[in-house]
Amino acid sequence: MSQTQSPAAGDDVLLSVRNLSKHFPTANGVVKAVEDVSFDVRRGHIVGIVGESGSGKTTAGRCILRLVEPSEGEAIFDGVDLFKLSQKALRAYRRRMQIIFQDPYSSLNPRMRVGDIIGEAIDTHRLAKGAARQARIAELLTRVGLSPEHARRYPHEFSGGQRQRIGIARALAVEPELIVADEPVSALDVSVQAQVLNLVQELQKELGLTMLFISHDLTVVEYLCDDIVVLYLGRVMEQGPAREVYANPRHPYTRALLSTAPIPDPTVRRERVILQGDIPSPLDPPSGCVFRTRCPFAIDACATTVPPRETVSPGHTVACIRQAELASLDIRKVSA
Amino acid sequence: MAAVLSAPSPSPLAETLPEDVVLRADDLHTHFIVGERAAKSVDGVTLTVRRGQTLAVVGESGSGKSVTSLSIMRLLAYPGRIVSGRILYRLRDGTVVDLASLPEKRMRAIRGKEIAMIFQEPMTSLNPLFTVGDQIMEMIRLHEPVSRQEARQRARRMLELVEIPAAEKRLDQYPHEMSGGMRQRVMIALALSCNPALLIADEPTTALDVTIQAQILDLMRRLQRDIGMSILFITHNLGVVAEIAHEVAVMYAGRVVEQAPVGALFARPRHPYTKGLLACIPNPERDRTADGKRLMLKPIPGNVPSVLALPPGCTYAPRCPLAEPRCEREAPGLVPAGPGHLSRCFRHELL
Amino acid sequence: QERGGIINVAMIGELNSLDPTVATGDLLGTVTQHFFETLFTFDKDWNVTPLLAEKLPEVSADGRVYTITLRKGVKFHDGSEMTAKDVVASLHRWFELASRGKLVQPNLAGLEAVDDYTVRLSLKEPFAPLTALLAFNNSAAVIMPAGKMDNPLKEYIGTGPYMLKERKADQYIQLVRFDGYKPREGEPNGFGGARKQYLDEIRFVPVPDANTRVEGAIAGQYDYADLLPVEAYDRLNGQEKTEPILLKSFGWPMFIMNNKQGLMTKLEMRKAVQAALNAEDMLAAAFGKPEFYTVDGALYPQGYPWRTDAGTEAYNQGNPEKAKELAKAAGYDGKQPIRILTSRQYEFHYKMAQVAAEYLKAAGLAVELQVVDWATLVQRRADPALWDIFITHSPFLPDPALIAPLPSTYPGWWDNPQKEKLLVALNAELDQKKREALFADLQKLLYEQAPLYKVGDFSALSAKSPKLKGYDASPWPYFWNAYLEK
Amino acid sequence: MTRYILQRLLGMLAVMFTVVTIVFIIVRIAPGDPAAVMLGPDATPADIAALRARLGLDRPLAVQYLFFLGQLARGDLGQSIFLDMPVTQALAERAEPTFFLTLFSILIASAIALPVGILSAYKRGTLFDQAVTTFAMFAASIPSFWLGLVLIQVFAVRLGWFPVAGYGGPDAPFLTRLSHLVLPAVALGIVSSALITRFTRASMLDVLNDDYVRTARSKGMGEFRVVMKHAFKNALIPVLTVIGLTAALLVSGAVVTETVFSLPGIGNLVVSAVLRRDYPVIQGALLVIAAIYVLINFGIDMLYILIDPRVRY
Amino acid sequence: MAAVSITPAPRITTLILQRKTLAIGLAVILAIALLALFAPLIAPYAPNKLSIVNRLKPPSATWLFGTDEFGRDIFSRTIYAGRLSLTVGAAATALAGVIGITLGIVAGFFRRADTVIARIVDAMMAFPDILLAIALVAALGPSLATVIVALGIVYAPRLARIVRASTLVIRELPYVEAARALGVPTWRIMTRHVLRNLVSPILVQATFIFAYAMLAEASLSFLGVGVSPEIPTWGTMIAAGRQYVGQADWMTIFPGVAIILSVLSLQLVGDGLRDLLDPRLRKDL
Ligand SMILES: Nc1ncnc2c1ncn2[C@@H]1O[C@H](COP(=O)(O)OP(=O)(O)OP(=O)(O)O)[C@@H](O)[C@H]1O
Ligand SMILES: Nc1ncnc2c1ncn2[C@@H]1O[C@H](COP(=O)(O)OP(=O)(O)OP(=O)(O)O)[C@@H](O)[C@H]1O
Ligand SMILES: [Mg+2]
Ligand SMILES: [Mg+2]
Ligand code: NI
Repeated sequence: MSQTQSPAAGDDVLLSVRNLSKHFPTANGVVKAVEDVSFDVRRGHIVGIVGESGSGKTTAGRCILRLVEPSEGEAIFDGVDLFKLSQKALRAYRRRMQIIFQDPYSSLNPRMRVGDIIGEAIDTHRLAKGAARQARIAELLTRVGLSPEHARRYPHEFSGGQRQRIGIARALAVEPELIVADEPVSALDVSVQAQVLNLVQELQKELGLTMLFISHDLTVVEYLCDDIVVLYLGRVMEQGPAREVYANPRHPYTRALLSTAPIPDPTVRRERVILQGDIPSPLDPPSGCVFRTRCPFAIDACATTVPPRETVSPGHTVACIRQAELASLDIRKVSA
Repeated sequence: MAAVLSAPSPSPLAETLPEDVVLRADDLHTHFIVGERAAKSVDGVTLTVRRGQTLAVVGESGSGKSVTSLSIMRLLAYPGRIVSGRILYRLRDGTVVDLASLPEKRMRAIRGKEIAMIFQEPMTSLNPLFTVGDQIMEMIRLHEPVSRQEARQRARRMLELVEIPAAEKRLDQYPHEMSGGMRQRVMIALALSCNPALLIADEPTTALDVTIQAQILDLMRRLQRDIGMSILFITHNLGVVAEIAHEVAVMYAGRVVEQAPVGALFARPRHPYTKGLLACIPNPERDRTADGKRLMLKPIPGNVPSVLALPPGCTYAPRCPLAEPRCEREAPGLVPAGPGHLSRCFRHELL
Repeated sequence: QERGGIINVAMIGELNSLDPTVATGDLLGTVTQHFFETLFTFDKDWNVTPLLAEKLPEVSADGRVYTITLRKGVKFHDGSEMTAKDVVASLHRWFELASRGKLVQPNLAGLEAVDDYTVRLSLKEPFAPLTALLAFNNSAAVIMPAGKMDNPLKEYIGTGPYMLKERKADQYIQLVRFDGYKPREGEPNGFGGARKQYLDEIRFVPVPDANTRVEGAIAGQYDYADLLPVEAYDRLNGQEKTEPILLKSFGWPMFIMNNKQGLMTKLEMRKAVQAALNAEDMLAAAFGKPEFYTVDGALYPQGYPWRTDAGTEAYNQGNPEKAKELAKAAGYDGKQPIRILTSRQYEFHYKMAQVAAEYLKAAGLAVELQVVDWATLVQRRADPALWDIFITHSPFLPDPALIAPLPSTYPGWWDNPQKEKLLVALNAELDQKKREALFADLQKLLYEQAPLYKVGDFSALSAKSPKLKGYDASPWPYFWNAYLEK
Repeated sequence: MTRYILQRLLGMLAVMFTVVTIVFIIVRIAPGDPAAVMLGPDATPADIAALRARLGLDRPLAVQYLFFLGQLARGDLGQSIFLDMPVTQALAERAEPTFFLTLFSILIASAIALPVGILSAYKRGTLFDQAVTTFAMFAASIPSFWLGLVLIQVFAVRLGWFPVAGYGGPDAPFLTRLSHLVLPAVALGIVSSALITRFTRASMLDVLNDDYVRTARSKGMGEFRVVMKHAFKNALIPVLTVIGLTAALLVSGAVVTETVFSLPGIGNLVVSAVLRRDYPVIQGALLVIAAIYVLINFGIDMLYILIDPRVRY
Repeated sequence: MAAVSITPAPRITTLILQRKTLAIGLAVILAIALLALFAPLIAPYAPNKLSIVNRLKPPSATWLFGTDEFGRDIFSRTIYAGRLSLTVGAAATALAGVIGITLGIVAGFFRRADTVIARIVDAMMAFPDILLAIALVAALGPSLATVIVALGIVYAPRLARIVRASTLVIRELPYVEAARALGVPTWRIMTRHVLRNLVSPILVQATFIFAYAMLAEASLSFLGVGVSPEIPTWGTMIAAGRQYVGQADWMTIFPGVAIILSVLSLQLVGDGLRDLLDPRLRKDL
């Protein structure tokens, strides 16, 4: 497994999302939750998706797993377009992709024993029976830091962090290649969050997992992810190798995000880009560049053209028509 | 009501509170008692808020931050009761009262006027059936004998103060017509409308997005500078603490385990829990090697104890790397551990 | 006028029609007799007496031609005068539409107005009960203006002492005094004689629930409450606002057997039922105390000229052993249930049914009670496939020819040549003594054939306000002559 | 707002349409030939056939259904078999007692339920609260006819304070007529207060825990004002729905009560129509009562516009 | 968050006994059910045994609750009537359950079916329960079976509505999504994940429907449009006793008390269950 930051062409791409769009028709109009999103996930890497609430992170993740039907685009998983599969054909692929959720409370069926929750995954894909099944459950529980006896308990007997481990064990039960983790640590306290982050890393390393890690916590993403995709109002603002993007953010939105994320160090004083106003409604997104209404650098042209993706360095693309002009303006840590 | 406040009160408490201290909770115990069981949500909180300063209270979920603030406001929900301890508060006229034992009627005059509060959930903290103007005006007219007209003027000025554009128009809007950030601004305007001396903010930005959080934090900092009130700021985000606090109190399992000026706390935490917390937070510079390899985080082992069954002795002992047998028997007191630095640890010198 | 007032009369239910010619029913007769009148009526001894007619008809010696003289100056509620033209038209209508009229129609030879005040009616064969039929108050030969006889009736214009003012279904029927009424000379005598108009208004209020009628009477809400459960007698006694009226020998309940289809077509089965039943227990269960009923098998009680004991030894046997044998003789299998159709509109029917069921069971007969509402019962009894026994009751009628279940057309369909002969003779015979003898034979035959079972005589309980004076108890209560004491 | 109104209106029409269809089906599943039932046992087959033709019963079910819809569209509910009048007229004649009975019952029920419910929510867990909860459950357990019988015995027969039954005579003044409604309204009011009390309590409990109530308290507001102005107004929204539902249901609680008290109302009409096999009346009454229910619900939806600004746009 | 509370759940009996009202309700309704079940053993007389000489006897040692107009023992009849009332209530509830749960789940899962089912449910709810029951009984012809069917139909929409609403909520929960992500087939999701989590609200609602069905049955019988009046049910008994109010009050009082007791205890049970199983459900009522 490579930790190189440049997406060398030879790198093995497990999942390639192309022009994904998801529109929800609602009583008040069409919500364009995800619009023309493309990115690649290389085998064994962790791709972080960040963005504010409502930016379409969850929707994008659910579309990829076909938990909601995408409106447009394709998702090539190991050479096959998932979006074109029939429900039946999809069943086989369900084994290869799993999801972990944010809320450790509602993601486990309160009326099922922990063993059954994990067992259901095994049963559905007929992976093991009888004693082998029990053994597998015990193994999985141990794997996520619980003990085999816990199989007989109900979810409410566990703490949030422990439940999150159960959710992970369930996902691991089918030995997936790709895991979509939808804010798996956001609901946890910092001390527990660190435990779970460590677990995720271990698993990723030991099992060679590929992950799509959804989060709004920029520090966590910076720490954990190899690549990063920044979403705003359903659109990709900037994407690229995490180190590169953090070190050298090119989109005004990414810059604002990075500059406003609180850092637990009172000695750091930063020049902050404080965005004005609120996120526009996804029912009625601004024309042109969706970020222009809050962008301190917006010009008239931003209202008319949807900015194209521009590659600024290998694998690092930005959707901003002024990215070149703004490149020289370093607005991250002014004083350290 | 003003009469109640200005009544010359015999003030044997006055001396107990240094001039520059607005509020001091003294070994406060607030329990939720249901039948035989008592949830000791706040079990010996001692903290001090200085005039014109921001005291940030941090702690993980369930550590008793909200219960502490509600105890100060005396807004505890039904089975909750202040079991013991004092909450000394210096009124604007200089008299010191013990909020823990003040008659309800006097307490009412203090709420909103002397101490105001904003809450975590901007979406639900405003009454959906009244316009924001009405809700602010209600507050003003509750404490001051002004006409509707005047109250409306004041309400408008308050909205302007919190940087809400088109304030006049906003007065007649309902909460549901506003975004979360906007509503939190309204909450702040509401809380500040009677010029309180102390503002208690219970996780005011937790529910907000980072970009909006930045706006609100910015606003609160500016308001404090301009108006000069004291703030008790509750949060679980150490990053936010670093940005806004003058002083920090760290809570764990119903107790304040450390209180110190913000710089001192981050630079040299004097309690193993605080140290553990800081180590938990991913820090790319610290946790990645130069070639980009990730290092493992150093989480605090175990879980927060249940408030229904707190361990005897130091509540942190079961998770503490420094714990010695004594820690499991004896509860340490909050002792000085440096200039203006208090720590509830027998072994703080080791840190 | 110092005798007046407005009274509320609680009736047992609502009427679906106010046309007494077309429909039958005691309730209908009770209400409509206040505004529709017949040529003849009954006096207090149940003799036919003239009402709109001047006097009883002159009957030709061969009993075929009736000459009826009308009273002069009788006014309809619309102000017009009643003449022979109206009478002829009304009688034609009766012959065509009324079930009782239809009985006579085949026998009708002619009907014409002789002059303005005389009507002549001729028959093919003599028919003794004719005047009694003409005197009856439901399925009644009431006289209406010739021009106002639509079917169904649009206006209710009669000659009675009261006229219909307003009707609100399920609420009330409001009658007010008819000022143009001309009573007969003399004193009141039963339904006959002078009819005095003391009351200003009579309101018939439908109160289907018997208990509510009792409570309403006790609370003083009703000045008269009709047909109360006799059980309420003790409660009504000694009340301040109401008092009980007991009408002795009001009528007789009967079990009609299905002579046309099913189990009961076998004589032995009918006799088995007859043997099994214990009339006394049924009466006791239905009417409580002995003062409210008489254990009597005769079709007419004491005091009627038709009274006879012929055949009554078969009554009230309560003999399960005998019944068992008879059933066996009939080839009864012990399984097929006897379907008893009854309703709760009249509580006592239902109670008797329950007692009867127990006795029949004791005799080894299977029983199935079908308790339905009265409307359904009337509907179902018309279909011989649906039942074996149904329960009904009748008042004691002035002429045996009026007894409903005797004609073979009545549900039950008692079709017996001997009976037909007796019935024809009874109708044709004009001599009272001979008619009585014929009727005795008929009663005997009835017990032999057991086409129906008479349970006994029962008294009716009603209640009236102590302030209501001048009221004479009657099976069809009438309120002319009555008044409220001021 | 217009959009909200339009939505509700459409919803109402859709429900109404389904109601009509259900009524059509119910009446059609009745065994036997309606024409034969209408004409009674004496009718000749020819008469029956003629009536069947006139009522359209000889046509296919779908055609009958359209015919039925057409009739309804003209406001024609058919002709009562027993009462010899159009069903609309029969219903109109009974509307008054039912209307006032429902109105008074709901007033009585609300007058009991609202204060009691609010107070018991406010004092939750206390003896008072337990007493209220128990009482409410008890009241909901009493059959209304039984309560009616008891009330008649005590207040009409023994004490003579109110009339036993009926709705007054032809010229009874309005007040006299209303006096006939006191006991039935009390009977219904008590029984239905149970549901409203419990609902008010539950709804208040919910609301009292809401954040904005805490906000109101943090302003230094007195408890009474907090409860009545901030909490109750919010709790009122679900409570109103229940009051509306109860009002609509009372039209039928009236079925039993009107029978016990011999009130000539719509409920009474239905029972007698069932006993008389008067299908057109049953059908008409069902339709009208369901329509009232739907209308009341619609009315409440409209009331929300006044109370709740969230539905206003 | 109650942290590491890895304590075994308390036993269900302890939980029940902790709730006084639930325990009382359960005890009373069980007592009534047992009386009804063993009626032939307990009742001192046959319920339909006439004894004309003993008409309308007041309660005494011989006739605990007195006798009726046929001299039948009211106590025995009340017990036997309980059999019937409970049977009607239980059968109607079961029927309503089968119809309501099926409709509710299907509506919750299939959008297309939902538009139809929701419409029908709304329309059915527009008819007040007694009225709809009366109409259905009138249409189907009065008998015990039709009363059960009618009440089952009347109460089915109530359950359907609750089941549908809960299904709509549950099907969006992450654990259902997790099951879908695993490829668990829809019917398995319906039963295993949705239905199992609906057990408490359904149980609670069923208890109330049981109670209301018993009340409705009594009303129908009282009005004379329900079961045949010679079958002793509490409703028919009160209807029969109505004539004797003021004279033989025991004829109405005892069956009346029987109804109140059973309906009350069922409601106590329902309320207690709601508390026990899911405090959040309190909102519903
Ligand atoms: N089922 C749905 N129907 C209609 N709109 C939806 C639906 N699901 C999501 N949306 C809308 O799509 C947009 C994107 O939602 P999504 O949940 O993907 O955001 P997110 O980035 O995951 O936000 P968060 O950080 O709050 O989880 C939002 O505006 C949301 O309201
Ligand atoms: N009404 C109540 N009844 C019983 N226990 C309560 C109640 N309110 C709070 N508690 C308990 O008191 C403890 C402290 O709660 P509190 O809300 O103060 O925590 P917090 O520090 O504010 O947490 P968070 O960060 O989640 O807001 C918790 O364990 C909680 O379960
Ligand atoms: Mg999300
Ligand atoms: Mg909190
Ligand atoms: Ni003041």
